[in-house]
Amino acid sequence: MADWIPVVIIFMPLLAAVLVFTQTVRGVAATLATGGFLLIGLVALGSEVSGQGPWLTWQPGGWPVPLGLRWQADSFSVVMLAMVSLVAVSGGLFATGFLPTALPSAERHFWTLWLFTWAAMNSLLLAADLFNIYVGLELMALAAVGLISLSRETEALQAAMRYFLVTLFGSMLYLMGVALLYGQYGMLDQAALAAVIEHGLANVVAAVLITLGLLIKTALFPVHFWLPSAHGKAPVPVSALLSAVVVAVCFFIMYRLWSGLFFVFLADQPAMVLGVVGLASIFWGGLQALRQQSLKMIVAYSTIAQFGYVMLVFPVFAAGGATVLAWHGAVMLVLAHGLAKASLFFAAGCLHIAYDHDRIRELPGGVGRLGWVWLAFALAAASIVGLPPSGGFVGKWRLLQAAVLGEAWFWAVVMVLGALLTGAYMYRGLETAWRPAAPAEAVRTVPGIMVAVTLFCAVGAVAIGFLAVPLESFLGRTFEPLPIAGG
Amino acid sequence: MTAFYLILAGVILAMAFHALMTRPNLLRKLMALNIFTSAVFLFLVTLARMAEPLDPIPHAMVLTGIVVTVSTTAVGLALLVRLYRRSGSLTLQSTDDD
Amino acid sequence: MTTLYFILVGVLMGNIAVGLIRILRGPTAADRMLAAELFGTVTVAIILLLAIVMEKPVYYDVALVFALLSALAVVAFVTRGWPNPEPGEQDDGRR
Amino acid sequence: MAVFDLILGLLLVVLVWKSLSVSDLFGAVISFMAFGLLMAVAWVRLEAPDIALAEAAIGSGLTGALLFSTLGRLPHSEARQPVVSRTVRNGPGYWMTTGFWWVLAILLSIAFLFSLLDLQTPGLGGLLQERLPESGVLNPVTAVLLNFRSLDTVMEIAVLLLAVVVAWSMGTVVWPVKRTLPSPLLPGFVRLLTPFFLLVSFSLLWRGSHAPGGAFPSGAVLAAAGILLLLAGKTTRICPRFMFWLRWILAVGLLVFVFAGVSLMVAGYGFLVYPEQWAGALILLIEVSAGVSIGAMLMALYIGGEPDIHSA
Amino acid sequence: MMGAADIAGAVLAVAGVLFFLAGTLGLLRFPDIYTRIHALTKADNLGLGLICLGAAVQSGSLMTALKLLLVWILVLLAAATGASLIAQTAHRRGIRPWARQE
Repeated sequence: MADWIPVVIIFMPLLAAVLVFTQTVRGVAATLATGGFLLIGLVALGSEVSGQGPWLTWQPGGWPVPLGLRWQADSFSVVMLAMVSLVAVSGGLFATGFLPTALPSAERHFWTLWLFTWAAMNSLLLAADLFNIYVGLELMALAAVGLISLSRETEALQAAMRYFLVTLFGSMLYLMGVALLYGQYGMLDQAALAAVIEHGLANVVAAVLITLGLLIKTALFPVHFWLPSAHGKAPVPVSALLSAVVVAVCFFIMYRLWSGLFFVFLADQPAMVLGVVGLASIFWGGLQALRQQSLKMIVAYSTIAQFGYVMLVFPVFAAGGATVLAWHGAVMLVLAHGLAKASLFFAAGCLHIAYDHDRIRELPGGVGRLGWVWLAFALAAASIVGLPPSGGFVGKWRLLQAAVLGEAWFWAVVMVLGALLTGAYMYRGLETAWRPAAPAEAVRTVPGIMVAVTLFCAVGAVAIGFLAVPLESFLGRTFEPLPIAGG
Repeated sequence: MTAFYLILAGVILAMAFHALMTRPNLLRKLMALNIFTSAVFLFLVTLARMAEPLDPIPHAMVLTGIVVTVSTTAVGLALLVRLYRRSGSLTLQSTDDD
Repeated sequence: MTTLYFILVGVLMGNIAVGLIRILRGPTAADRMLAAELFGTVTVAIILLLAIVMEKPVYYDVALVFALLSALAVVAFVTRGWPNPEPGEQDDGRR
Repeated sequence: MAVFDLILGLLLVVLVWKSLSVSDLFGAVISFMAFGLLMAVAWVRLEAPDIALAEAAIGSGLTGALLFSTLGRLPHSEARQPVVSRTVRNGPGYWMTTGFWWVLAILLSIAFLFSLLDLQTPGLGGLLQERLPESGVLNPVTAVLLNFRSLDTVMEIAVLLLAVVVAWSMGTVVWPVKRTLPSPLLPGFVRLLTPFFLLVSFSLLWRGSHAPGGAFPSGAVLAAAGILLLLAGKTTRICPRFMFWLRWILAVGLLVFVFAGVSLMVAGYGFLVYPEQWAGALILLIEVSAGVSIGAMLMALYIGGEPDIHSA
Repeated sequence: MMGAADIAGAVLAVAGVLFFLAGTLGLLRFPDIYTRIHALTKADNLGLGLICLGAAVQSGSLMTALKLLLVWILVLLAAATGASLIAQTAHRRGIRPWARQE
């Protein structure tokens, strides 16, 4: 395979970040250039993945697996890379309008941190080596801490410190699990380990520790408390990036492990536990979202709920039946959620610029340019709730189908109730749109680029529903969680 | 005899985990996190020693870990000082935290 | 021969334990820093003895780096770390 | 030998207990530094010379200096707060939550220890011995870091650079630092010691290929020299031109590593695949640039913010 | 076999550890900071010097002997500077030396 693809995908954002840090390139230009290069890389990667079968692997450093490292890519990672790039570029464009008005002081360092996060996510989406994932997680965590603390107010610094402690503790649990696996088998590569792993106390404890570490980073029910304050207090483009893709990448790693390396354990207890975690996240996130006063907090809590929803893919896997359908559902759900969540945060950002607050009770109705913002909010909310024909609907529908086919009736009911709860708290945000508009002079003009980006992401989330069929053919008919060992 | 260090790592893990959860002072939490990290590294190096020919892969992992830990600790301390200058306290008051 | 060295290392470890008492009881911050300096010197000595026992001259370089870095700790303490008390309060241990 | 392990283990546990629960924050920091020192003895005991070097240079040296400068920035009163304030201690449910966390901590470590009973530890030492000659360096740890798993090291230098960016993004620091010196002895002492620091740093860097050493310990020793100069008040006014070059020095380690990998890929060998005849030379080039920039990065991390050259 | 160098090394090491004991005991027992600095700086460093000498004698190669001498000199430098810095700052901070109350 072309050796240059992963190198471009991972090191182009890193190089751009260093160039922006050394003040040789302006931030916006670097982000757009990186987006362009990544577009080329992703098109090449997509054609290779659809051409040469589900899995591609590369070996940076050229050494075979037990000694050396490995990159791997399948259709899910291509789709995730595309979403990450889309959200990163649109978030960057949104920031060009948002930062000068809301956070002029942050502009100097925003772009370097933004590109570092992007590079960390790309490297995590391609990594196949457990220790390499640890270093990638640390890179992403540090960049996220920097981004959250950009506004330098007290709550933002407290949120950044809380996120710092929690996410580093999560990384340490993850590293403990990896150390146990290395102690047991002397290997760090996912595929090589999957070939030799079998039931044993050390492996089960390692799986528990790794999953606990990743649950902390995906902010699911028992360990979710850091997310609302972090995503609520951070600048809007940062919250969009964190909610839409950073949490999604952590889920991606957990999915990669539980569908590949630990699939042999998934039988019923672990799947049940992961399902219950998902269930608790759905209802806890939903109920909390119903109580929130500020729009951004509703959207932040909905992240917990939606990723609880996607966790239901594991009990459906364990129930047997249509694993391919469940896989497609999870992929579509994560993809649609990413774009819709970014659009919701962008909309909240536009309202914040317009009315200088986002408390739902006092938000007047939207008119003129803000009308478009509310349209985008409605489209994104439709995709999050899962109304046809949006991407969210296709994802939830596929998941529901798989649950019904696998006779996992309990989880099917949970899915339906979860969707209703999502509808409830999304409507709370939406009904402000029909209030009478505020007098013109009380509203600050929202830069056009911000409204355009908000609309673009919302339309993207809905468009995924229309593109479901070609997307699913790209994802592939067979459920191939792992490349052949030592490939 | 090196198995003793596994038990030692387990004990230090427990103490650091407890302190990380119960101490409200942020500087103590950072130190507890550092000690927790050192315990995990102690576990890794003991594994390296217990492997038949001394296995240098965990040594490389721990070296990478030490550099990552010192950079995260430095960021944590810088964040702590900024937080103290803004909020005047070394603890996270509002919600209970992990 | 090696048992003798291990007894000596055990005694040096005893020194560290004694230094710990000074940390606990030490009235002023400077006493605690002296204990830290003691730890630095004792660690260098222990590493030297271990190097002799294990016949690995590579550990002499570890001792060399420790010798360098103990200077950094003391200077960092005196110039930055020494908590100077508020004007009213005398930091000579009478608390 | 067993007695030595027992005493070392006991001391480590006591030091951890002290650094986490002694009421005076300053005593806690000193115990934490002593813990770092004893960990270095543990690394020597477990025959990990590279880690002992890194722990000595980075763990006890730099982390200690960082903690002292942080304590210096906090007022004296903060250092003497009780571990848990009186009101919290006899508040409702304090003992319940502490007990809860103790139970969880013990469960975590018991599960961890039980899982160690049937650990086989096969290890990759044998495989590595066979492939070592092809890696172009003799020291196995440097071979793993810079050849077999070079991607980890690239990402780790990126983490270090990112830490500097995050520290700079949090605010600026007044530069040059104007502090009253405790005594004229200090500048003289530092001027005398700096050549030793540089000598040891470059010797560690040069030996990285065939003996324990390499970019990280030498970078840390270099940073320690810089910090000593800073503490001795040897800071001069920086012209904007220097700030521009400082950013490039910070980034050179990562850039050289990535460009080496990319140029090897373009030359047809594959990303970061060293051809045998140049492996040693390439690794040395990467290590020198990484060592220098790691020294600069750790120094920038110690300063803790972007030097604001227009302030003083 | 116990060569002459080994015996000399062992004797020097034992003497070194004894000086360490003396220094640490002083650190514990002395009443105020100034006297503790004396104990620590003088006794411990001499102890370390003897151990370095013992190691140098046993190492056999001149290079390691010089390196160990460098270790000792560096520790001496650090301890001497540290001692005077701490003493001067303590004095400026108003820590009064201990006086025997009759």
